[in-house]
Amino acid sequence: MADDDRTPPTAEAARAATEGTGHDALLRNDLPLALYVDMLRNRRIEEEIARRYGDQEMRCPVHLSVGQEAVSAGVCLALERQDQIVSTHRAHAHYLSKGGDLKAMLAEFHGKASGCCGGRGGSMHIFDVPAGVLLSLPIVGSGIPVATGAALAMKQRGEPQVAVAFLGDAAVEEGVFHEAANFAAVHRLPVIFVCENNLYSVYTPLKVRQPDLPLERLGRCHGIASVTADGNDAEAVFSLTRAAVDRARAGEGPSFLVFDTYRWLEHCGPNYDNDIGYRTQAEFETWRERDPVGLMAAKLQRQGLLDAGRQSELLASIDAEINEAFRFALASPLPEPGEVALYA
Amino acid sequence: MADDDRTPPTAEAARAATEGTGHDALLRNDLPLALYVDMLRNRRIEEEIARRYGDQEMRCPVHLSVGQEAVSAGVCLALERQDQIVSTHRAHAHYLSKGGDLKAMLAEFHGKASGCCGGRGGSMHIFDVPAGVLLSLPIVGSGIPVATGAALAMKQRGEPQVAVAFLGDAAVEEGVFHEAANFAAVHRLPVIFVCENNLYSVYTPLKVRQPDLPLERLGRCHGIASVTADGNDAEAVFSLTRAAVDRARAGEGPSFLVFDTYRWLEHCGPNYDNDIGYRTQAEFETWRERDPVGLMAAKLQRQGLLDAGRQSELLASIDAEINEAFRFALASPLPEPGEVALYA
Amino acid sequence: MREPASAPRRLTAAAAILEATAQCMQADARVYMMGEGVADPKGIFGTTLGLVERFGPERVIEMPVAENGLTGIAIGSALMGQRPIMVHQRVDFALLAVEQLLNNAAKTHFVTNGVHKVPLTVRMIIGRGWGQGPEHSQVFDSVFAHAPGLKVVMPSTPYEAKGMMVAAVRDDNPVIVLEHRWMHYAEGDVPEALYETPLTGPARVRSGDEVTVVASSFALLEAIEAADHMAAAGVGCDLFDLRVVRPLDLTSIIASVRRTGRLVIIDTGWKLFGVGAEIAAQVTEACFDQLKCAPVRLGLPDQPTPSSRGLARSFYPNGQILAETVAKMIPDAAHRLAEPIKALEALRLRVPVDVPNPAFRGPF
Amino acid sequence: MREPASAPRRLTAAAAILEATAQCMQADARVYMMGEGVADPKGIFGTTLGLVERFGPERVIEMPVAENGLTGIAIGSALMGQRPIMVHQRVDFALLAVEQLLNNAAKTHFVTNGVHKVPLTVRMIIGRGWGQGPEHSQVFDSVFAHAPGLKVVMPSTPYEAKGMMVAAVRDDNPVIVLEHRWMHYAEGDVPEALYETPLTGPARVRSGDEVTVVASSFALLEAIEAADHMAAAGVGCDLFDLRVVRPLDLTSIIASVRRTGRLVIIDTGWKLFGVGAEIAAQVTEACFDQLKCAPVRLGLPDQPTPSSRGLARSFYPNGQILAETVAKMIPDAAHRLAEPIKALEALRLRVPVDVPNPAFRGPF
Ligand SMILES: Cc1ncc(C[n+]2csc(CCOP(=O)(O)OP(=O)(O)O)c2C)c(N)n1
Ligand SMILES: Cc1ncc(C[n+]2csc(CCOP(=O)(O)OP(=O)(O)O)c2C)c(N)n1
Ligand SMILES: [Mg+2]
Ligand SMILES: [Mg+2]
Repeated sequence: MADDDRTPPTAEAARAATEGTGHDALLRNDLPLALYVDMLRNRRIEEEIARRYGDQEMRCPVHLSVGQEAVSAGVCLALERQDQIVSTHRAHAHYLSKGGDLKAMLAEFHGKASGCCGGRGGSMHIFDVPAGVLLSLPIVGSGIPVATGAALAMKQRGEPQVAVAFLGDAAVEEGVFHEAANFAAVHRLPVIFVCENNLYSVYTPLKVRQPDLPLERLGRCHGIASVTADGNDAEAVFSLTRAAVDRARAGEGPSFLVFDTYRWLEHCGPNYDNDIGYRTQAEFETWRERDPVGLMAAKLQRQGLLDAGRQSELLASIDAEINEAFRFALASPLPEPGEVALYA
Repeated sequence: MADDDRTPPTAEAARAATEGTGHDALLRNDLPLALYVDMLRNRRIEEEIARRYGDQEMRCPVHLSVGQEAVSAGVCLALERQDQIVSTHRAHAHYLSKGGDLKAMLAEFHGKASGCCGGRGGSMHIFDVPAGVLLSLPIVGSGIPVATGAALAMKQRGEPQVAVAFLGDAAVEEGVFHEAANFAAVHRLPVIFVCENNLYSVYTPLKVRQPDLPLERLGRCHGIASVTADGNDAEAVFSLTRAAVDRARAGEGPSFLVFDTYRWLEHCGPNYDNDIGYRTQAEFETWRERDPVGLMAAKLQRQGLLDAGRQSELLASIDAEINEAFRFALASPLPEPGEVALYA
Repeated sequence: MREPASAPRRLTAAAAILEATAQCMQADARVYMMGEGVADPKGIFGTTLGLVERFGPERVIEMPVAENGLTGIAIGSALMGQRPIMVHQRVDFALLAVEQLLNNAAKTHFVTNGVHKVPLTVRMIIGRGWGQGPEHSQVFDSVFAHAPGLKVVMPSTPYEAKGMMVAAVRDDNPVIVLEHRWMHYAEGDVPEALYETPLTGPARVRSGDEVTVVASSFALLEAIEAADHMAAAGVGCDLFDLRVVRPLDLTSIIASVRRTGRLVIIDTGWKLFGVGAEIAAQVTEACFDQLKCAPVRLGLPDQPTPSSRGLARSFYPNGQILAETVAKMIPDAAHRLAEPIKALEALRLRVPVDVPNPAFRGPF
Repeated sequence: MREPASAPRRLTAAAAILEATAQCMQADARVYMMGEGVADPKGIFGTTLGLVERFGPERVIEMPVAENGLTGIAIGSALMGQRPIMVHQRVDFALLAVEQLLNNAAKTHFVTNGVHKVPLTVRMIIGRGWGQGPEHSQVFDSVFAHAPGLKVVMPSTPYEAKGMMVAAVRDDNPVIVLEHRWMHYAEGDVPEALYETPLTGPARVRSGDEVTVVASSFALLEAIEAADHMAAAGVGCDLFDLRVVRPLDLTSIIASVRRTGRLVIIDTGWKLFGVGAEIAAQVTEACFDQLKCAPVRLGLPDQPTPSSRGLARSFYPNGQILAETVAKMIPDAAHRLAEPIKALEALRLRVPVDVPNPAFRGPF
């Protein structure tokens, strides 16, 4: 990423963030630390968005991924830059883990001309072509066939790329999921359907929306290799994704990966909302104990790969990047009304 | 059916057709013969439609069910009059087996004011309220949620009715099938999804449209009791449907029944079309040897329930009914243009 | 239209819709509700709060995210005599259900020669605000209005929101209720009794002789402000709330234009191929000889809705633009309207373009 | 518009579309086709026959019946640089794909600030015939035209069908091609070379001074017949093929109305909220002072399409009705047009209302 001043993609960011700290050699091939740095960075970014949301400078809905960082990290670090992801309304972490430009993302949330969509889309449409973030789409399920179509193009052109459709546990209820999955299966497309099961669709629990059966079944019924794993374990996510990527590149067709996880904050917006009654504090606490970032930190500490000094260096470096990106977003001008007419 | 001059529903028609022939007592509880008469009657009706189609008096598309008669017979004879069916573009046999008025159907095909839709719908919208033929819909998959919704109403009102959605092997490719099936499963609705697998969607074989897996999987993945059977064996169809009906009435929820069968004639229209290249004559012959009507006739003969005399009596009675219905359709006036404005 | 018996109270339109729904459900056991969020703690912008507690989850059905299927299910139940109210948090989500709506809901009464009825009400939230962007802000009034067999209504005030909601639920065939998100915040007098306002024809909300103005949904609230300012300056607007987009009954508007000779229509959605085109065309046909100038349409420019408040600044018609438009249509009005235009501009600048009121703080 | 080099031959529009597709696929490996029936023995009314044999099943993809999903898939592939042609045997089936079309296809170029392009062509067969009934006969031109970001074209002749098809495939953003079933049978001169006709603006097909007539799709074929009969009787129609519903460029039509002072528009679909309303409104705005009477719109009545030929008898506008309409608009024309009206009526009665030509025998 020497060609411009964009934020580097995550795997590189992980390295960059640790550069000059004396640990380089150790980290170079250190997946757990890379996963950790990616998650920590996303956590800090989302927390900072939440903290600043009340300033009313980010005047669009935000769907934060706090608590779900292991999925984006594990999936996206298993991909190459030229692989494509299509995300949803809850797009920030996917975009960032895949290497999307932090400045362009925050500027977009601020409605600025320097935003990745030039202010046209807001938080639910973020994309980054060089990073392989093809599109994010706010209509539930709508991106699933789009990712599948990207995979069709890859197959038609004989390129060894892979496409990933991120989706929530609600998106499989949309018929379009099945339509895309069936087509992907018939044509053995290099697409991975990543279902982040956080148990809720807005405030509606899974159990009133679907029969009490493993989500996996919905990939398997289309003859798609399907598997479920702990979505708060970034290494598990990474290794299942890597296997799916290998299968896809080998022409063995699509996969359906279900990762169980939990959204900590409200569906849309910056707050904790365990008080409003759709889920229990106890349920929330159970999941918070399984904090993907904390679990990984503990593991790295046990393995001697992380200590307090290292942690504060990381935080300092990440926070500096975040502050700089917010400065950029705030300083950027709003787009001029006339510009809205540009399109053909 | 003493209250009007409508064609009697099939179970009754079966009895009526055999009334006064000296076999009443024998037939009263004789399911195989009732199934046979229903199938034979549908076969003759479809053949007569095909024979007369070239007259250009039925000026709308017709999707004939010749070869598939065992499904409509087995399913509809397992239902009560107040149960509701929703059919598809290939609706004739379903409508007739459920007791739909033959005259009103043929008049509709002829575009007449006396048609069941008053000429508004043509062959793909036939319905009959007293017979429980709620609707037929020509958009593939479109009727599946409609039947499911009828079942929801039945459940909400606590009435012991059952709704049946007829669908083809292509309709399960429409996402709406999954949307309806999921909802039916969650709410344990008294709906039966009857999938008539005739191996083709228009001219496109199943194998290029879906992975090579039993269709049954697509009900099972939603936690729906799912089963496959020989769709040319009317008794098998009947008994599986009866079991599903019993489950539905007992509040045990939906079923997905797959019946393998074969369409003899072209997708739409009166002709054989094995010559145009989308399927082989050999495939067709295999299925024609398993003619559902012929198989049942042979069985009845073996059991001594049918002989040549009985057969010709049946045919005479059926053909008289058919001729009378065509006479009615042809003699009925076309609707007047002004009438098109009626609706609110 | 029945005269409401009880005394009015001030309610928001959201509260009025909630009350209408509760009363309909109370009065008729066949009425039930289905939608993503109808039973959740936010209750569709407050319009369904408490219903599940009162009527139970069998009648307030929290649905899987499956708009097309659930619409078909609602239709099937309606054919059996139930009276479903289906809710979409955004009209944009209802795009998935267009086949069911434009075919089965719209056509079944027709195609069954009047035998079947489809007493279905579909609420769809429309419109702008808080950077929602291009896919959470659309309107599509003219799309639904293009389909014979649907009724399409757009309430603009709490009074109408309740009355039309009741009328929609009681209607024997499908009614699409397009509710502007920001209309939910509007306050007004609402009788407590169960009453309905008819799903036919526009309503005159201000009288005047110089120009006929037709506005619907949220645009009406801005038009009222503008009309009042213009009236104070001696320019009388005959202002109509369109209310019912289909069946479109322009009798009263045509009578008005025969008198004023001038017509302005404000679309809530895109101007191009919008509702205003149909109104302009019909009114021109009906009163060509009385027209002093061509009817003018205001509406959204020919672009998807941008998220950024920077881009949204010039995206929406508003009271100021309406007054400026009128000023150009009436030979001597520019002078008379200079003050009102300034006042309307000042009012407009008091509230950012992306919120309905200064208290609004997002996130949706 | 590039001048075609080769000599024209007579082709049906169906053959012209087939040729355009084959040439585009030959010229550009990124072009592929997807649809229910594209590889079957009937080949979408003959418009795709032989393509699968020539280009293989990877580029002529027979699809599962899943319009919404497959449209999204086409869009995804287009984002990656492929150039899909998606085909729907009836526009009615495409209703299932409206979310993908109106959101992702239409808005992606806009929302990505011009970075992404969606070079997608979607063919949809529209229109009447042989008792198809209300759900196999719709048009929806104004619905698709309402969405910024789509182009919507309606070819009327074999020449245009080929040229517009090529232009659609070469266009970098989504183009909806609405093809009338009966237009497929029309014959005309079609150059063999690969040529495109631009996706902008209407085309004048007959010149005249007394009335401007705008027709699109199959309506044009009837309008030509009527215009020729009227011309023979001394009533000159300035007849335009609308061609492109979006982007709607009425410059030439406005110039014409400035001269004739009269406008008739024939919609292929429903008149209410149809394309004609937008044209009438824009033309009235642009040439109010030159208009001698209000623009008149013809189109389908406000009802679903009935199946029966009995009901269809009065359902469609036709050449006779067009001439009768013109006769009423021009003070002295009733007399002059009496003969042409009779001749057009005789022509109309020669072919039943439910077939495109006497040879047509169903079943679809
Ligand atoms: C078609 C459609 N219906 C409804 C919505 C409103 N909506 C936005 S997010 C969401 C929940 C999605 O849940 P899930 O897929 O599990 O993702 P999560 O929010 O849990 O990450 C819903 C229903 C929408 N955006 N699109
Ligand atoms: C949504 C939709 N897409 C396409 C069609 C065109 N079409 C009519 S029947 C048919 C095949 C349906 O196959 P299947 O469901 O197996 O029923 P079958 O004709 O074999 O009885 C198709 C694709 C349609 N009517 N609706
Ligand atoms: Mg979720
Ligand atoms: Mg089939």
